[in-house]
Amino acid sequence: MISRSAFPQWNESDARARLTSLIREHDGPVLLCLQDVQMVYGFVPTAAVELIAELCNVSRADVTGVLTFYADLRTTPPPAIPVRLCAAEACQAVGGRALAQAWQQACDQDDQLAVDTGVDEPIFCLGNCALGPAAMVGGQLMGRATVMSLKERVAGIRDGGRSSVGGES
Amino acid sequence: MTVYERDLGTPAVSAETQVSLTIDGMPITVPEGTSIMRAAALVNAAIPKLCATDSLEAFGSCRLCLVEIEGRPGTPASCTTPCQEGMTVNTQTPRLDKLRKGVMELYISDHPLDCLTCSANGDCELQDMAGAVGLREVRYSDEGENHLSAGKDESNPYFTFDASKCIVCSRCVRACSEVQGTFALTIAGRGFGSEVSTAKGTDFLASDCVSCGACVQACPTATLQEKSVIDRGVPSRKVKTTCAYCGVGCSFTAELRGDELVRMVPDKQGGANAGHSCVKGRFAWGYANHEDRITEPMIRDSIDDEWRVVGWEEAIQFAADRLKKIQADHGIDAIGGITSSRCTNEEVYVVQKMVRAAFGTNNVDTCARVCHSPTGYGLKQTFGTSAGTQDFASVQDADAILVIGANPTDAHPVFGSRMKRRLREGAELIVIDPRAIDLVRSPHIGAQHHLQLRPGTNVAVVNAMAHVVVTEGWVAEEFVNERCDVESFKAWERFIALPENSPEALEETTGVPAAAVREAAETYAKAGNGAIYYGLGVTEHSQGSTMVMAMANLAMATGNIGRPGVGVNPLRGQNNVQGSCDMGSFPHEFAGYRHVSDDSARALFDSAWGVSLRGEPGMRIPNMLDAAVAGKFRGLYVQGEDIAQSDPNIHHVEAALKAMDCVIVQDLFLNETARFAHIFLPGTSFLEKDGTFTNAERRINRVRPVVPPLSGMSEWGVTCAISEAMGYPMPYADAAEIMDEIAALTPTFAGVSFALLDEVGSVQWPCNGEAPMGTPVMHEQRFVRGEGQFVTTPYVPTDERSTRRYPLLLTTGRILSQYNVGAQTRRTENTVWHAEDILDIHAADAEARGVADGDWIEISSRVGSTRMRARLSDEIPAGVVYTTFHHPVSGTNVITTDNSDWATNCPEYKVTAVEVRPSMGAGL
Amino acid sequence: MTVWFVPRDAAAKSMGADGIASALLARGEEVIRTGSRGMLWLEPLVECASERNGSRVGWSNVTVADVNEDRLDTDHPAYLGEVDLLTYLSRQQRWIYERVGIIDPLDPQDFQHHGGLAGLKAAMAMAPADVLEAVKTSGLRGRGGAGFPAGIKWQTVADQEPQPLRGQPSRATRHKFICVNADEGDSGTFADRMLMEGDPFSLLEGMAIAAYAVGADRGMIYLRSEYPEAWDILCGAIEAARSEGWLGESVLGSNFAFDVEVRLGAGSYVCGEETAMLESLEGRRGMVRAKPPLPAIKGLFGVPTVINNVLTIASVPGILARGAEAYAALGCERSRGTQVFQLAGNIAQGGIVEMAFGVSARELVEDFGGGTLSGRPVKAVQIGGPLGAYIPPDQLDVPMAYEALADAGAMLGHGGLVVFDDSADMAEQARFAMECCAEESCGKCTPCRIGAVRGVEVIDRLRQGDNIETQTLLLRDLCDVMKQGSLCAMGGLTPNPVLSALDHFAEDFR
Amino acid sequence: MSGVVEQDARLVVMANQIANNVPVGGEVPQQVADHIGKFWTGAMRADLKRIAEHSSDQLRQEVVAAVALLA
Repeated sequence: MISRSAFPQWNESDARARLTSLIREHDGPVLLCLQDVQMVYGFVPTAAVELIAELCNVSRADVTGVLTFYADLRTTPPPAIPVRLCAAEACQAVGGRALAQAWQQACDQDDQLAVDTGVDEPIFCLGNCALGPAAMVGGQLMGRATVMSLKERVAGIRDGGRSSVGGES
Repeated sequence: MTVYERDLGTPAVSAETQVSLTIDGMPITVPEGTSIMRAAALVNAAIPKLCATDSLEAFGSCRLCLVEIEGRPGTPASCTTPCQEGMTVNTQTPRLDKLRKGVMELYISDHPLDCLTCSANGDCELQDMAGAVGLREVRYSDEGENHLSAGKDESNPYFTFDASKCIVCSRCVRACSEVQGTFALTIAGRGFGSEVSTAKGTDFLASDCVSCGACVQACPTATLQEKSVIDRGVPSRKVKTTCAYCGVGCSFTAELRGDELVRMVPDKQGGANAGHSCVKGRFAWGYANHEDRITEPMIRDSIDDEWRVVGWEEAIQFAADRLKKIQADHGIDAIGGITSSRCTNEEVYVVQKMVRAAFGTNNVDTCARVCHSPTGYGLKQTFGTSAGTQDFASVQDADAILVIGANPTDAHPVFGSRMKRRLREGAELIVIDPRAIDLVRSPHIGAQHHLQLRPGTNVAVVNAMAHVVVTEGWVAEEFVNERCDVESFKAWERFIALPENSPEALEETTGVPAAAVREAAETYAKAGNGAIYYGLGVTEHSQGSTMVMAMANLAMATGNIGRPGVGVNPLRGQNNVQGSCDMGSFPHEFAGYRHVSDDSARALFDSAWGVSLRGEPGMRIPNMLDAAVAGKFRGLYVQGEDIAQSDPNIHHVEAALKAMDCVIVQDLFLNETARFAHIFLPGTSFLEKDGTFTNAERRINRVRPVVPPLSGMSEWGVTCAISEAMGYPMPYADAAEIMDEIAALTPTFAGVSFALLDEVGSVQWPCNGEAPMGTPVMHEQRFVRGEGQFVTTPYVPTDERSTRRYPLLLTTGRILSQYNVGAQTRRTENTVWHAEDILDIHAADAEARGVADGDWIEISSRVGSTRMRARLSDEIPAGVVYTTFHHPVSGTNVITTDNSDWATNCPEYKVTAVEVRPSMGAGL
Repeated sequence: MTVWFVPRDAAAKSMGADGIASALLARGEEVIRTGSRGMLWLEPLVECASERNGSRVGWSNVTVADVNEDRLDTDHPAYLGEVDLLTYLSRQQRWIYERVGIIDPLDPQDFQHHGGLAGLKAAMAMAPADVLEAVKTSGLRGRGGAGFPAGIKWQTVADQEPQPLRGQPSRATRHKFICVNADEGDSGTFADRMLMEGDPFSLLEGMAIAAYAVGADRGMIYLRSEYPEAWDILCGAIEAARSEGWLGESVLGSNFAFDVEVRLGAGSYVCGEETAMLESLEGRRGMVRAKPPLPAIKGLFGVPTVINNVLTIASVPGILARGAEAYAALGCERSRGTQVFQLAGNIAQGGIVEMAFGVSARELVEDFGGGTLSGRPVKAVQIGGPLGAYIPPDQLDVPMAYEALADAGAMLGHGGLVVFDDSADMAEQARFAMECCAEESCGKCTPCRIGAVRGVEVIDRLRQGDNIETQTLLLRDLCDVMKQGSLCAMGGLTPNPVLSALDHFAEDFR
Repeated sequence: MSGVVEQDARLVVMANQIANNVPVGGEVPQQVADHIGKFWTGAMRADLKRIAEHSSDQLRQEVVAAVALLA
């Protein structure tokens, strides 16, 4: 979920060094390693599966099992500014479904927007249930989201600035 | 006989406390911790189940086994709910019926409705359970989401994976993890998308799968199924027998359809394997019907002539005449025989009897000469008996496991899996090996200590460990004082404490850092139960026997003998190495390891056999070959062994064979030795044999005829016929009679009979009046020889040293999918995993010689040279190269030397000074 | 000098709190970032005091323009006056949340000044057995949903010997764990997040007390990845607590060693189930484990483990500091102490209400919550998260307590209330419950793995009017199989919202 | 090298190797004699005696001494 906009190319020796120190400090490190790889590289390339298996002394199948279990973990590069709309009950109660449809329409009409934000992979609850509909845009939480505010936030992040409503501390 | 094994659902539990409960009104008492499912099965209350099987820990996923417990809410799963004192359980109620039917309805809503045409029809637990819960219709729409179009993975040569039939019970995944310990499988995805999967981007063949068959065995549907069943149909009858590959000696049920073998299924009651198997025993039995099989006797006057197919009578008479003529011309001792560890105890026994009684000489040896003869010597000297101390199950109680010169995951895979299970539970592991074998580091397994010694320095390393034990004060004084010969201990203690035996002093010799030796010694001495397992990396050295005694010393000094979890345990190479040695195949010993000079033993055999036996030893195999080259030894009976491939310095072996007047080869195939034979007697595969094998844990297992002998004669029958033609009849009605004679003449076998084995499955010798059901762990109260004998073990470097001309040390080993010289496995689909022998070489050594990964190289020693391809490997240190000896084309033994163990002449296969050069083109 | 208080709580930030803080800083003001007061409809709620610990006045829904144009005065229409006196807050009985919104979550001094650490100090002055006794006396029950008495769970762990981690040699170091379940995945709940973001030290303090009581040496917090702000704050708090000597080899200078690690989930609802959480903490697939063995006996990495929810653990320091009896005096029947209720969904005044057990759902929705945000009539309230029942308005007088809710066919869950107005389609909500289960099922047990997918399909057919009676019967049968046959609460409770929708809002299914 | 010479050479290697490897602490010739007595054929022992008589320089001192002890 914690995402960054620009990711370096996969580099096995860098990854090996990072993961080795991570593994030294933690018990049961497979998921941590996958998360770390994704944090650094944006996604988990196949080469990482092999490397994590080797370093954690587990099988490649073990790593595959973990990798495919968790919705956060991805095996392809992420969009530049992922937009994820909360699909859970509290947000449904204040128009979450309508927002999701409207957002889909907006993306259908604006190729750049669609490319920048990727396919909306619904997320179940962002913990902002009193201020729904909630959304996570480029890693930033939004409350009372509308298509307009989402677009503004995307534009703000794309332009490298912060939109008028908040941002990371 | 057909024995259907009942599946009790969850594994047995051992506990001191027993609990009593009532299930469906029936009282039962079980060990605390036993699942309700298992208890119910024991009172024959049929609880439906799919994800549970008693070879795997309870999982609780299928939810068919729900039960009601009085006084408790809900419907807990019986597989994961332990019995408690006073519980009242109901397994059959209307509510449970409805729930189970509901669960089954869900299963079937995502399963093909093709039972009648399914290859598992009649052998499918899903089908059985659907019937058991009375499912009649599926109310869910047939247009719902499903996996019916999921694909098949047919990459494995022996089984298919049909995902459309998978019910995601995880039994395969759990079997691969819990039983086999390979972790090649996982569930990928989650929820409805969950699917059995190998690692990302691999099919079964490209995955880590070792094709042990545990997943196939565990699968309750047709998802993972043997191709042979798909081809030939579901089996209709079963015969229990014993695998004929390695020294683990797994029990199998041969399943047939008519007279056609359909599959080999590991036997859950098998004392050695407890339901597990490896790729060889489980699948690689196709050689038994291979077109290369010779099924008719053949003879020829000279090895330059063509073979002539003849009848049995003619072949036998021809053999007897030739042997008699040699004896007439060159003396009684000019002929001899070699027994095979691949043959049954009964077959081996009659060959040595024929040599001793009919030939009148003690010139009989066995192929164990070239593998475990130092074990026999070393353990007899120290403990008093030529056998391993433990049963396989003992490893489950070990706290520290010391593996020396063995590679169990490849060479003894089923035991390797047991060991890995214990290691995953937390036993500490010390590996002493030049190579980083799988155990050093593989998924979920890691050695705490890997002493990567220079080949040939075993004794130095173990002496150094013992030095640490003695000088640090870790000797188990009480054990030594009570159980061992104290004088010999004191002498050994003085010797081993000498500064020259310290890890520091030996560091340069062994290449192992002193600190690593000290830590390993501490782990072994202090972890609790320390168990030693070793293989040919110990015995096949010029100090093989010394090393066996060095390990025995270490075990006695630390008190690691005489109870479960400890011991000194040889991992025997072939299925019946132990048995062939037990049966009196050595030139100096009668059955039961009694020296031929022992007058009372000889008198016993004299009177039983009605002959006068010789009281001095005969020739060992290398002595026979040397004498043949010298023209003094001219006739040899070789039972099921291929000495022209498996023995060292092949050029010398060939010269010896060529020099003989009569070489009789009894084998399945025209092997390398048969090129020099005058008489070829077709042998029987293990599927045709009736007898017993004795595995590495002294376990005597029945080998039962699954199909009749293709040659029309049993092997022991052929031997008896030759003996008779030589003038000494050995009239046995059947193999059981041979065992009866063995039992009558061998105190450690006194209680053994086919009848007993058929009744109890297997026994471990000694099996006699003192131990009517056998002896899993030896030396419990006292050593067989009385007091344990310490023997000083000076380290003497081998003559085989790396020189400027031959700067590398070659060591050899086995790989999982192939077996020894490959006569069997090369005639199966196993070749997909290992089609050729390859030389492992360290990158630095390769670079220095201009060798790249995959290049053809020439490897030469002072006795010969051969070619193979190279693989750059970091599993071996620089200065060492490694290969296997499974393929005759690579002729590894062309380069191994005549060096051998000082005490037993076991060849020094594990150390050969060599040089490696790039080579053009393939093959010889 | 004037001090400004601006929340750094994720909900406040989602409404622009960071912009306000930046604007204030840009004007050279002293700004303290706090948690949120829990009156989320007022966010960004900015407070101001004449000195750091003085009484605070506040303004709601503040904009950057308000700051830049210097409009934050008593004349501002959103001026709230003294914040502590607002009824929404003053009516509450804050025990767990007493410091949330007031202190700087990462300032150890601020924490101590407001009573922090008193519980741990009190506990460590007692024998561990007496701490266990106090927790038992307090009547504290697990806030994760199941409501199991915390003291009894702790006692079980205290009774076990520490063990080496699974797969390690018997000679290896032996451990017990305190695991905090901060995988607050239920829609409509955010109290864990706000507590962690507003007063993380109290969680660490509670963990240390638990560890002291049961003889544990390691703590783990399993935090869902959807909470990046909480992650930052927890990591900072752990570091600060270590340097204060509250965690580490020598807690408060004693021989007691305890340290805490926080790990992130990776997008799996079922990992909120305690055994799946353990699997995930061990770095594996978040598959539910069958019980027994109980985690208290074989938990994280196979060693004895206390697993409690954030709010359970955060209740503990107060129990030790103010006395178990004071805690037990709150609440009703066997539901003792306070519960942090969360008002969410279509509600005018959403946020946190910490009250003793026994307050009615109606008081929460109507009095605190002010009815729906849309102003339309309430159609249903889902209590206790996505696995809780949909309650029609005429049943809202039910007291919010474990037993009373159970009697009413509902459950407390994690204390969340999600309000729907009359525009909601309850058949769609029922379908969503199945869909969510299908999406999030770990896939281990059949009723959940296949049943949830079939549930969606059956409801679809129902909604198409296809053979309604048969399909309704099938749906009820399926719910029965899921309820009684599932391995864990997820499959087992998914029928709650489905059946409640079917029972109370049958007309929506035609 | 003829077969007989080769065979003699092997016996020399074997005997010397035994002498070199027997446990320390005992009389080496006696141990060598015991070992050879237990595991060698009469013909091999006779050959060794012959070698010891004619070309004892190939044999270690202890082996020569052991030959004298052979039955």
